[in-house]
Amino acid sequence: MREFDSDDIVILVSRTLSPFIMLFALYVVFHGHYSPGGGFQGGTMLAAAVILIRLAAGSELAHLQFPRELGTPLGAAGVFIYFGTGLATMLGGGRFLDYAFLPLAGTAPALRSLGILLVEVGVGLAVLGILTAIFDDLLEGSGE
Amino acid sequence: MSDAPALPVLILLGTAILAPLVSLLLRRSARALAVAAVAAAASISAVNLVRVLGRGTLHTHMAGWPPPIGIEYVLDPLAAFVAAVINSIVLIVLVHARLSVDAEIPDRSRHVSFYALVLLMLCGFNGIVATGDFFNLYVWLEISSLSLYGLVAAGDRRSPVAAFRYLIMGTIGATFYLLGLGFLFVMTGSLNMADLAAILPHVWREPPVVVGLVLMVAGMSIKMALFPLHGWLPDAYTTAPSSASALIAPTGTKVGAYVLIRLLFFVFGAEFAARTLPVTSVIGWLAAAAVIYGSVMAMAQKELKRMLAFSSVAQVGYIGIGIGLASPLGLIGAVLHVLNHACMKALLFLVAGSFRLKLGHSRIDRFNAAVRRQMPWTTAAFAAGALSMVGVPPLAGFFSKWYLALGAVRASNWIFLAVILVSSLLNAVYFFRVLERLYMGKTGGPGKQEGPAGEAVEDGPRDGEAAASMLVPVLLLAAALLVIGLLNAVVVKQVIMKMIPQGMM
Amino acid sequence: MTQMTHAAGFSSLAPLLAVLISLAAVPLILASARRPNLREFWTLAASFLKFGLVFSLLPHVLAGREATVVLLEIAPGIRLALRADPFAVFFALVASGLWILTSFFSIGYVRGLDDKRQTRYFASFAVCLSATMGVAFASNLLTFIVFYEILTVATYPLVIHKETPVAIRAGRKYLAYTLTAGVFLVAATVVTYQAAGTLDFRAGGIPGLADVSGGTLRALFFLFMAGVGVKAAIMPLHGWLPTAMAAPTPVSALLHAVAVVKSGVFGVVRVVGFVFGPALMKGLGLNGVLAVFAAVSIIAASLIAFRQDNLKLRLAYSTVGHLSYIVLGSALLSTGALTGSVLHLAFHATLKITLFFCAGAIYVNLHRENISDLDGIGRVMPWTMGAFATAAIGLSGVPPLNGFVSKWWLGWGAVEAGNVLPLAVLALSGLLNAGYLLPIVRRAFLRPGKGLDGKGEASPFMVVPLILAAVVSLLFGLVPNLFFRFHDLARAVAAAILGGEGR
Amino acid sequence: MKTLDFFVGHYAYWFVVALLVLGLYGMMVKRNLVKKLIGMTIFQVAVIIFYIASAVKREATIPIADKAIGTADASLYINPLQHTLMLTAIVVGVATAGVAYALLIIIFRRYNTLHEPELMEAMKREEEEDGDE
Repeated sequence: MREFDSDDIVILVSRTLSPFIMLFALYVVFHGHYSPGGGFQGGTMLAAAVILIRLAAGSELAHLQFPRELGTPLGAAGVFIYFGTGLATMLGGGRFLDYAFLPLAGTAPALRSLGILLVEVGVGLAVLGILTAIFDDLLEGSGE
Repeated sequence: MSDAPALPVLILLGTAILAPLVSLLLRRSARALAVAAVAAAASISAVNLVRVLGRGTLHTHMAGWPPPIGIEYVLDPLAAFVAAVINSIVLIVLVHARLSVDAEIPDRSRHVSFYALVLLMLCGFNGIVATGDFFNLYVWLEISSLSLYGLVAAGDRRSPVAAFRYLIMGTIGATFYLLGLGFLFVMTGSLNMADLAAILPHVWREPPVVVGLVLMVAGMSIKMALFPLHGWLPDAYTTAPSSASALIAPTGTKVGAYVLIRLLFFVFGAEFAARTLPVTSVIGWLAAAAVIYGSVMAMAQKELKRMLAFSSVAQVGYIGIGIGLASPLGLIGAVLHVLNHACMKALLFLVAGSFRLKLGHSRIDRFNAAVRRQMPWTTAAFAAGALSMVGVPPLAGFFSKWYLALGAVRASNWIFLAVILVSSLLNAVYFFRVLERLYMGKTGGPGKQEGPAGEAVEDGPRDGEAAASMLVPVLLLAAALLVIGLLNAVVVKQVIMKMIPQGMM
Repeated sequence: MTQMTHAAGFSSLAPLLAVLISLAAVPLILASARRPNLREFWTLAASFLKFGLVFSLLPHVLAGREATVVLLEIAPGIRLALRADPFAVFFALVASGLWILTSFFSIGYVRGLDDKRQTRYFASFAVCLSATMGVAFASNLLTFIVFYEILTVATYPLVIHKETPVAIRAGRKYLAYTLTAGVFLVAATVVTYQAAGTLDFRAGGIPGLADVSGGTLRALFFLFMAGVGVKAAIMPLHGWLPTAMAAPTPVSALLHAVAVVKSGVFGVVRVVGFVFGPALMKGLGLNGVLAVFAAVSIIAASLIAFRQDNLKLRLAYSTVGHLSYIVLGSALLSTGALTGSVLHLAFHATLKITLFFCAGAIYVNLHRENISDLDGIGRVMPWTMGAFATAAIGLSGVPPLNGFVSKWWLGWGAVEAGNVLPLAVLALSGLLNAGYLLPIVRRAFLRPGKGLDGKGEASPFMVVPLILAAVVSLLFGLVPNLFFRFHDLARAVAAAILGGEGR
Repeated sequence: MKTLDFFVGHYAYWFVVALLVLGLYGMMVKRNLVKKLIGMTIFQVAVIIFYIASAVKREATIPIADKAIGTADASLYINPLQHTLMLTAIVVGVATAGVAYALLIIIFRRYNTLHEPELMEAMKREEEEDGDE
């Protein structure tokens, strides 16, 4: 990479900010199904938090927080949570993503709420993973 | 299975996601997974086709939401047919792909993503074909396009540039489509195809509807590489890995054609698309130009894959002419040509791939009789494909031209007739040029030199006939050409006749 | 693969088998590439079987029963169907019969030159014969096209057989002409189907065409002629034929004197008699146009033939002329003329194949192609040149050879049609024929030869067939109805065309 | 006056049109691939704005069930469908941009330029090398 002059203040600020951003991001994710927000937005915020550290502290440090190898698999895993939910409903005898048929205990409305929550979480993870991966890939090898 | 129409999509999507995860644990599993998934998808869509023909259109409502609120997946004969064709062709090509991919993508770690992309692309195609919702179609369109860009970029040194051009053009197309869809949505408040078909007759003289239709048609014309919007195609097909071009060429443009047919004849209706607002005739004339232009350009090419790419432009033109006729015969010709051209182009590109692997190049001026002596069966299959392209009965290629010609005469459009017939002569010129070299080229040096830059053709056997895994698919397709040709009446009567929409008669 | 309809008992399968038999021989021939004798055995077996099958159809057609095979439906409403009407059987008999002779001759020829690519040669030959049978038996235009195109493609390897630059150029020219013709034929067929709603050949013309506007019909007719006229080498569409003489002589002999070109004229007669029909032809005055083209071709070709020093080229141009005899006969549309043209289809074949065989024998034996080098060869190759002389006389239309019979009928037909001009054309071309063929004989026998010491006849494989061909020509000249009742068949065809079915 | 209303009243759409033209201009005319890409993004954004603009209603609030308003009268909420659609469209756009940038990076590594004429030049040179190799 371009040699990186890490500024203590910047690192300090971003280190303090990052967890709160993540917290708010999680809030957004988990509120997706009955108020503004959801997986995409929350995931983007999570990614923002991660990328903030990368910008502030440079890759070497940042990868201690979130190793770059994690990006793509996390994304795949996220999408798979989403997909798996849909599959589960099919196994439960319903249509794809027909949450009411989740093979779990509970009334249909509860199951719907749970199902969409699962999906939001999946989407959130996917967005986090993929955005970070894109950031890393674009950064990788620039310069050297 | 209530989800039957969506099932291939789901299977392919799931496998595409799983492939990277699984291959973290066991290496080399990607290809097996891909083949298995595509095989499953192909067999399901075959079953679906039979069911649709037997019991009529299949519907499934995503997540149990009924349309027009929910997204509906619909398999009518047209969709089922196209899906079956695409899936089975891709299956055949994937069988052939192994050696060729190993050779042309030396970096093994990239194979996983290659096969994942193939799955995503096919998933997107299936989605486009199966969905009953125009916005959903847009999403699938972009999914497939993105994976196409990736596949193209996996090719030789120049491929990323071609891929980037393709990306720019493709995005313009998709965005036009989206914009046009926006106009329709504003006017009708619905995105569901059946719903739109019901609402449009009341509003279809409104300017926004017309604008919307034109924009959507323009966008899809870019996707199906209709002359003069074909600019991205030749470079993309030429520089992509052989197996990628063998995957894209038979399927990609066809899907664009499918969307056009769906939009023009099933949603707007032939009456509107042909008489009220003569979109189809514009398409027809452009297509006629495409046929001539593509064939002429193909003559000028020195590189086999590039020649085939330009001939694809021409062949898309045939489908366009069929659409342009906006008559049952035209539709029959177009849809039958979707099948025929898929088989022919897959065959020819696969042969080009085998040549690249075996000889290290696919440059026409370097072919000679040594090639034929080295791999007689592959060459014979190529000859069969070439003859079919020229339109020698009883091979398949003749009959799509036959129906198109009938349609042109019935519409007493003599220029289309002339174009269709003359083009088969042009095909003859550039294909016999290759055949002549393959069968009588003076064997100067040995038939194999080292390949163009960016290709590692060293690994893999270099002499003798192509390996079974490459030979069998090729011969299979060659045989298919003859069978389809002889049994085309069955296809036409049992399948295509059933998909002619009301109001076209 | 197909569902047969057993309309007329076993015999209904005979046409199909006749088509398939030589096709079935192809893999065997390819398989036994290493063992020439076995390979040639397959060829001969196929040729004899084919001939037998066709011959078995003869009694049926003479009794007025037409064997038919309906294969699969190739396109909605159009079936891939074979029908053995008199004309078809007639043509099939000629082609398959002469294939036997040619096979023997070919063996002598290719071995005499110990050719490298004999396997491909025999294989393509077999395919060509299948296609020819298909053309003969085709019961509708689409079937006709299918086999016509197959014939086109299958002949290509034979034309470029020598793989010399000349041969390759000849191949290109051949493809350019014939593929274009195929395209025109397809166009014509499409239009016909739209206009008439059917493509089945019907003696006396397809009824549906009657109520189509004259302009369209004229255009349609010229499309058809452009389609079949190329193989029939009607001037100015004859250009490929002389060039195609680059092929080995047996190929020229069978394909460019019998199978290919004859399937062209066969197509002309089919179109004239079985698609348009006499009424339309006369009504639109198309037969006049056709007749003029034919007459011009006859004279012009004969004149050009004079200037050729290469023996095969001279024969080629003479072929162009004689093909136009047949076209002329079909254009005159009178009983006699049609009989004559159909007969000429067979008789010109026997005569011309004799001449080509002779040319081949001379080439293999003495490696001479130019007429100017043929001085005195009559002394070393008496049998060959004797046969040559016989055939030459026959082509000039001198009794008692069969050439006279067909020409007689043509002339008689011209008179019937109340038109004397064709008569003059025939007489003149007869003289011209004599003029460009007999000098060769004179050279061969009367001029002293050079460098012929120690040379003898060619191998019996070649001499016997050519003598046979000559003898057959003579016999047919004496008894036109011999063996095959050619004469009756021809009458039947003429009657069918002019008087609708039967009679 | 009326025409003025027409122009002012549809300001959002004129804005969209302007963006569309701008984006197309960027893609077609600019020689630098990155600029083409920027043009492409503008083009997509224009369409997104077009959808959103078509969702607006006078005196309507964001489409979240509000006790105070109740759900009886749909005209009190703006149409949420376009927003959800465009959410997807945005994601598609991001993905496309991601792929495009990845491609650009590869291109830059191979040819050390993103300026189209130079790129063509370099590729033509390669072509010739292949030709006489």
